[in-house]
Amino acid sequence: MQRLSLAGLAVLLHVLWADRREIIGPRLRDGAITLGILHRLEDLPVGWSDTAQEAAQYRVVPRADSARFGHVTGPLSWKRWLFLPEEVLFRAVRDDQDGGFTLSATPTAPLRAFLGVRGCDLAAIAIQDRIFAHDPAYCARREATLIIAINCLEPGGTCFCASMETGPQARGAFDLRLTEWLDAGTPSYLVESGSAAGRKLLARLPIEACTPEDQARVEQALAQAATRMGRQLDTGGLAERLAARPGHRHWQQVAARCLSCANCTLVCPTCFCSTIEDRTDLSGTTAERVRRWDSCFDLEHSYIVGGNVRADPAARYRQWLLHKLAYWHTQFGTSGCTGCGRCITWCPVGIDLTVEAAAVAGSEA
Amino acid sequence: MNAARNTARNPSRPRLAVFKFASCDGCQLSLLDCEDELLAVCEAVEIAYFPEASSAMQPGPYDIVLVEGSITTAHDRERIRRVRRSARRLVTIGACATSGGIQALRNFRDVAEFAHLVYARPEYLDTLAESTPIAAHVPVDHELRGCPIDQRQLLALLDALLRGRRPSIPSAAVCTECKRAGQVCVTVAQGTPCLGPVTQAGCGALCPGFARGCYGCFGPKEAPNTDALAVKLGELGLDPPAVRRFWHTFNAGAGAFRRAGGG
Amino acid sequence: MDGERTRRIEVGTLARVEGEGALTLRVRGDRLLDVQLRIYEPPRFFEALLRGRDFREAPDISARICGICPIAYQLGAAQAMEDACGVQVGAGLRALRRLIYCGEWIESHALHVFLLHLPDFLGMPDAVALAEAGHRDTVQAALRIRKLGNALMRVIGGREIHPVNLKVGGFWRAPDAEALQALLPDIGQATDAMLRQLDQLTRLAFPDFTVDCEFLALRHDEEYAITEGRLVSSRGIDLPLEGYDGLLTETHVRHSTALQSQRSDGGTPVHVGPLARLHLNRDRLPPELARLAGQIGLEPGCRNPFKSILARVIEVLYALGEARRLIDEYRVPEAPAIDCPPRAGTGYGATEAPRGLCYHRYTLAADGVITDAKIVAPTSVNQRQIEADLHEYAASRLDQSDERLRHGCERLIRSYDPCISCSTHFLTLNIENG
Amino acid sequence: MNATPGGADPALWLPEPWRIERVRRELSDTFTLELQPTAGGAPLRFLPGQFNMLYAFGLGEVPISISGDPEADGPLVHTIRAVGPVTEAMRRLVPGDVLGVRGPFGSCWPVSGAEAEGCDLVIVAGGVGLAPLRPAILHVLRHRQRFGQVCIFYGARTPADILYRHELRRWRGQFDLLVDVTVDRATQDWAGRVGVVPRLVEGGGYDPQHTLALVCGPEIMMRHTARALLARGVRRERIHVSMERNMKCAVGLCGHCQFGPHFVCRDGPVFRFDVIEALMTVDGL
Ligand SMILES: Cc1cc2nc3c(=O)[nH]c(=O)nc-3n(C[C@H](O)[C@H](O)[C@H](O)COP(=O)(O)OP(=O)(O)OC[C@H]3O[C@@H](n4cnc5c(N)ncnc54)[C@H](O)[C@@H]3O)c2cc1C
Ligand code: SF4
Ligand code: SF4
Ligand code: SF4
Repeated sequence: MQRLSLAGLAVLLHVLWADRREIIGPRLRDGAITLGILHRLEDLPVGWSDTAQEAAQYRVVPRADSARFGHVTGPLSWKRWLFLPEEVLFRAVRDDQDGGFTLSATPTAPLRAFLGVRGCDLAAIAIQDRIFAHDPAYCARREATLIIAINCLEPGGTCFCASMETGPQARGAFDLRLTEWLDAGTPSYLVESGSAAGRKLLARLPIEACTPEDQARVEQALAQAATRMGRQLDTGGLAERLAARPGHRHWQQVAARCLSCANCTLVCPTCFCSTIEDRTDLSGTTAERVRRWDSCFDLEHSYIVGGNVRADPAARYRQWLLHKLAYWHTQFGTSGCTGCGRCITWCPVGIDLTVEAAAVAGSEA
Repeated sequence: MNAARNTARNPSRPRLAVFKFASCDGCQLSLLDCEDELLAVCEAVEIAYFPEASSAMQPGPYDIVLVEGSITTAHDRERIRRVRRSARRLVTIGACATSGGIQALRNFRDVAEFAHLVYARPEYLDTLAESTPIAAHVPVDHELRGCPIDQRQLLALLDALLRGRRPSIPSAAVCTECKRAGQVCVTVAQGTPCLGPVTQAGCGALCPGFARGCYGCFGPKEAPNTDALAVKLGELGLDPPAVRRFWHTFNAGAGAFRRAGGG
Repeated sequence: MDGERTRRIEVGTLARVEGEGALTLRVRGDRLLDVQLRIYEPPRFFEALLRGRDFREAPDISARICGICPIAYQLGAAQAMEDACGVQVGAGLRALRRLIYCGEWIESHALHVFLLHLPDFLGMPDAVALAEAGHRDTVQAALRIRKLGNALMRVIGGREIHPVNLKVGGFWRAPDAEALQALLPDIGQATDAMLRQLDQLTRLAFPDFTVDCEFLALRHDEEYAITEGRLVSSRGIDLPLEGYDGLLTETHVRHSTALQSQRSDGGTPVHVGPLARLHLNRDRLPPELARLAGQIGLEPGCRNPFKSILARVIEVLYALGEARRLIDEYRVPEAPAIDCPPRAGTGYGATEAPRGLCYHRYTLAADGVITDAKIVAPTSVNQRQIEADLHEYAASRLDQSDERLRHGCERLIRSYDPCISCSTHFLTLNIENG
Repeated sequence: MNATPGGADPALWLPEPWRIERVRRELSDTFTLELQPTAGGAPLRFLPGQFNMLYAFGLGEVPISISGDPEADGPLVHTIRAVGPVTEAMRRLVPGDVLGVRGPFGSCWPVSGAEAEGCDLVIVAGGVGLAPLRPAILHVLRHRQRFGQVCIFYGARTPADILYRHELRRWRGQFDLLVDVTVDRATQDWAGRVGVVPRLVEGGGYDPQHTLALVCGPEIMMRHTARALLARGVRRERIHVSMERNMKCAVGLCGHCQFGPHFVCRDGPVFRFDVIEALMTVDGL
């Protein structure tokens, strides 16, 4: 572990820019800490926090210090730069002579760095890596992305990464990992590398040595943070209990409140459903296939000739929760939930996954 | 001469007609607003009847008929039947045609009183007590929502009809477009009342992009849970009359919004 | 009735106008019996359905009067509400309003000039025919200019038809300066495109026809009036907006199909629109544009309604120039809107819609509920004038063939760019046949 | 940058153009296409029960089972019922036209594995569900000696809806096959059975203890058939059914075809009944 001063953080950004990487990181926009392209150092949300999240409730508030990463997960997740909200998968041109057609796909993969990826989101990226393991465009973008993670010392009101074992320490496939440490309101950054690329990068930064005490303080703070989660989810036997209760009356009770608006699925960093639209230009000679984010809350999602499998919104909520917390284990060997809390915060009517899951898991019928 | 002009190039082009009922003209203007595609559209279809744009008005039958506006007079009630008979495919465009439009607010009031408020000699009015959508009178093949409709949806629909594809008209909520666009939810982050969660997508989540709540101009989505959202609107500080007015604007005539607003 | 044959000249559906209308001339011998501009646009009762609504809803609701000039209604309503509440927006927001209105002028005027009106002069049914008959450049210029106008509306308002960003007090969100600046090259191209068309437009043949009418428009101390001003006329009227109701009366006359506006004192019609504006505010144009107006055939005092196409051309150029200036000077305002707490009272608002003066008056209760509304669309004002013009035009041309006369009358109507959909006051008569 | 996923397949989304060689009208709304790759090249290797994604230029892509002989080097064969815009458009295709093909995808009928060796086979199909079973039947006929009793039970709505009529007749003529056909509604010229397919499995001289059952048809028909098979004593894990769900990607990443924990495109379409039995009883899964 080493230390990077605030000026050193600036060097990090400049080095990345010098490498022609687009830096995606936290920015204050429209009353939220969203993710976006950082053009200058000041784009970081200096002295802003959003940790006081609640179900259907999000506000940014000023902090007393000048922390850059003194917030948690906002409305956007990193998936929009890897699994794009909308993407052309191929274009096709009809050949006039023989009625056939020629297809071409040109996935673009700009060089990028993600700055400030938290434990929950790092886990989410790992999950999507597995889902999209064969998707050429995803893999190309993933390949071109450098990940700079950040440890969480101040969890938010809807966070429960500790329950899901994805945080508050960022673990897994990062290139660099930072911990923002405030001394009298001024931040500096403890930094570790997690890959060869990370080590190379680190070598170009003005790092300072850091003491065993520093290290101990971070570990202690992380342990502390784990006890301050706004939410928790008892995962013991959860998947089995949920899967065994597709007929539970609670599904209908949630459906009475649920808007089937799909916000929960779209903010979730692991949700991967997509739909396909094939279309042509007006002359009919060129066609393209577009993939865009879809959701199991959409009626059309379950359409087959003769009817929609999940016409009842209760069935759609059940699909979401069961997929996330039960079926995902069978499909990908992990939970589909990383405990980031977004689906709780951004559900307009405050439906809380931890509460609903506990309600179904907690009683038989 | 015009007929010759239109058919000379490609006699097999599908024939398009645009009819107007009670409306503001905005939806049909959307077609003329497709500056980049307009000439391509004219290559792909024969514009056989479109009085707003052309004085060459050819009789039916037509392959694709776009109908704007709602039915508010006895005369129009008859006219839409004739239009239907001339149409192979009839597409209603916009909130007026799909739900009765803003003028359907009369459905909850006394029209005679309305007429007196506006006109000195209301006895000359030929007007029905209700403003009704086209589908209340004749079968409709496809509908494009919105007040006004979205140009991209219009072009996509024409393209789909020309190719024989199922038009991709989403039935999901405005929220889906808001999230894809990466916008910040105005309800959760600002406490702004928004009808997005129960309104059908199609506009690209325009209003939240301008930091205001959706006012529902695309009408109710499939399975809209208006009760649950009404509770939320109350929590956000709208009093009951304000909640009722919120439901009752450009799609007040659409079943779910009508009921939600107590109509 | 008996003996002499009655000649009827009919246009069943007026084309290339917004909304649905028809025209009937009845002639007996060498006498023009009457001229009827019939409107079969069904009534939509806007003023009635605004009653009982919250004052903040008026801009969005009244916009739906017309999809072609929604800003005229959104802004007129917003300003009337601000007037009622006794607040005024600052210079920055005012400039932004003017800018989006320039967008509406550009798209609406370009639509009319090239796609609706020009085909008349060239004997074509529509713009597609123009394009096919060797005028593709012209049509493409029109599309380019409209696109820029619509882009202005979209960047500021969110969409070109019924923009979502205007509200009482200002805007929901102020546009980014970069987004507006990105339009500057397009403004340049649109201006060039317009200038390249001047030649052909100046060479158009205009019927020799002059009407002794009273022009009415807004006039502003400093600018060519668009979003606000006093009421002035070519016969010496100069009133604040509050004077509107005394100046013009709307009557529901038997022979007409609409509420008609006329001077309360003499019962005479007034003419609103680009010709009126140019007549009354020529001195507010940049000198080079005023000069250009003369060069292309709009001599000061021009009262030939057929030449309104030229007035629109000048106004497009003006709006393009204004747009450029306003974007150059644009600074993101501190707040996108001012507070506008409701209070009991009456407020007035009027703007210059592309088709002419558009007037709003609302009365509010203390809690902001609208208790009374009056909206007068420009076409509603012009209707009386159009009929008068038609009368004069046709009466002196009864020797022409039906076809020719019909065509001339249609052209005359179209030169007003009537927007029948803006028909808060228009209504359907049970038309007697026979 | 580190630990990036490997194995990206650049052609994952790209349908390959195949040219239609022959079109056979089967029924009023059902037809069979025979295709060859436009670029020449090898025939498509597939297992009975697998499917392809067929792409009609600019119109859309639909999952369609492969209906040809898995061991013949002939053309790629698909039997399709026109039910919506894409399949309608495919019905209008003529020889020479080109379709895009992605595949083959999915699991297969376990007819070539050890578990089928020496067993009695009960093959039950409803409607166009016979199409996905045809490759299995052709395989069985080719290797007839490996199996015991073979019964083919087939149900159609009306006599006019009987798919592969000539083939069924030929199979029926074969002494070592039991072929039994029923219709829901008879017409005058119909002398055969009337009634639903599940009833057929009540007959047939197969030995339930040593039977492998393959079932394909509408979901409700498969449920009833499975129940009838169970009632006769066929073991749960030896019944196989083919599921249908909306499909966009066919490779387990679009989410549409989820059926409980399963992706129908990847874990199915052919499932062992015991694996999905509980799921099949849940509405809206
Ligand atoms: C594994 C599998 C094998 C199949 N094999 C055959 C076959 O051999 N022959 C045959 O005729 N049909 C088969 N089907 C059904 C066939 O896929 C649908 O009939 C077809 O998708 C309908 O498409 P459409 O566009 O014509 O109709 P639409 O009603 O317009 O369907 C719209 C879209 O929804 C999806 N969709 C609709 N129905 C289904 C469905 N049942 N399954 C999956 N996606 C659907 C498709 O993406 C389709 O393009 C199979 C389905 C599956 C899942
Ligand atoms: S399910 Fe909710 S808490 Fe879990 S990862 Fe998704 S959005 Fe985050
Ligand atoms: S749980 Fe909440 S966010 Fe998800 S669909 Fe229901 S209402 Fe929308
Ligand atoms: S967000 Fe809602 S009100 Fe706004 S344009 Fe879209 S559908 Fe209409």
